[in-house]
Amino acid sequence: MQSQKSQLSERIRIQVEDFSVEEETLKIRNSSKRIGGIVTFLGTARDFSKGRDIHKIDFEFYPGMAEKRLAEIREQALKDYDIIEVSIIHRVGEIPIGENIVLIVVGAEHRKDAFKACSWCIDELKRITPIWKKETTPQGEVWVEEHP
Amino acid sequence: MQSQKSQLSERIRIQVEDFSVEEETLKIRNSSKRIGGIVTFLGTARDFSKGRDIHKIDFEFYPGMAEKRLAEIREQALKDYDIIEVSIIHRVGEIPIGENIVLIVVGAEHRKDAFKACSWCIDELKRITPIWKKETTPQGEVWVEEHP
Amino acid sequence: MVKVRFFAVLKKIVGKEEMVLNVEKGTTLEQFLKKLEGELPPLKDLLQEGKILISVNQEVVQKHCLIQNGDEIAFLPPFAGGS
Amino acid sequence: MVKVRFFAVLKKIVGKEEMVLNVEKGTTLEQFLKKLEGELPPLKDLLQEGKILISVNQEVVQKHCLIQNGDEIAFLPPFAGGS
Repeated sequence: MQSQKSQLSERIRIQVEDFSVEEETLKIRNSSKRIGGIVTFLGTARDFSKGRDIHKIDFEFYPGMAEKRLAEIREQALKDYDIIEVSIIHRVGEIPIGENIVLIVVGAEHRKDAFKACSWCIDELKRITPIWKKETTPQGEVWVEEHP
Repeated sequence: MQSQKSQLSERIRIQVEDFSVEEETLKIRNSSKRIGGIVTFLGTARDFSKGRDIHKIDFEFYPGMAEKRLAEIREQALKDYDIIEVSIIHRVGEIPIGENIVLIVVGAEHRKDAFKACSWCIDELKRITPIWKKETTPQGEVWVEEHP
Repeated sequence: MVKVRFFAVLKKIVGKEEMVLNVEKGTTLEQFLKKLEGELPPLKDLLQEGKILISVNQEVVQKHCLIQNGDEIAFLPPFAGGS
Repeated sequence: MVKVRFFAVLKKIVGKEEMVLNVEKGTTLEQFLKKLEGELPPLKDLLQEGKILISVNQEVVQKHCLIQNGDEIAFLPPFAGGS
């Protein structure tokens, strides 16, 4: 039970610091020799959104609930798709333009399900995870409402 | 022209040595500040295929033609999908079980097209690129014919 | 006593991040919201817009649910994680 | 003179990787293949199976194409890159 829990906190993380795409990808790759295809989604901080220049992005989250939702997304993906492992990492706090925001890594025997599951996970993350984004533009601060 | 050519040889590579997922992802991320989503496909050497244990994998390719095909795939993807940059790297020679084989990185403003383009690129790579795979199993060597 | 939390733009609109309130036994979420709207007028319009989700103990719930001592009630504006 | 190349499983079946052959002006790929099948009997069955692609100067071509001096003709078994 202890090891299941620590494995989960390895696979599901909300953190201020940046993550290494390499490290996270290899963790999934090395989790099973059956893995033949890994699909990842990396979301990054753009400098431009809906016609506004963006100077700074800040993410706020609901501690506890956000991690719970990510864990539910991971479990549902493992159930619904023919995949072997999933990890989801989201950064919070201030994120400079150009830097990493979110990483989803899906490992599967075959690629089709890895693509489908990864795409589903990021859609679902946006839909149900209590994380909020504030963009600072020359006009001031805006809490973003729509999902791009 | 020179710089276009050297940029292309950066984005399209067939090589014996391993690649860094981190480095290749960041190259695409840093190629444009408009990039908000990066989808990657990493193909790795499984130890098991169609009921056979695999001890070793070797890739052979048609030098010149293979690179040309990968460059065509990249150009077509840039034309057909709303994406910003693509890179395709394939290893050849002997690849130990568990190691990286192929990496496709697609950067886009929005994720939907990045997913579609990345999935299309790997399908197309398998379909038209003159690369061959030899699996060494306890029963001997097999040149693989079917696409998994 | 229940704890009420506001996130993101709601902190700014409501002017606070948290508050602690008494609830009587048998109070539904709907009744609780009515009472809260009295104390925080800006909340009323927001809730009528229908964009705000309400969670009790980190689960999104329906308005006929009962509120209990020790519950944590949170007001969640539209999510925008992931990019 | 044209250069002929065999890849992957074909190297093993045909027993060689490359050969250099003379072609007369006006020879089509089809005529060239007939001649080559005479010299390399295992090739005949393989080509009839229809799984082998043939490229001339690294482009896959139709059988009525003319072969010219200096061309590189390659026999390509089914591809298996990408995983």
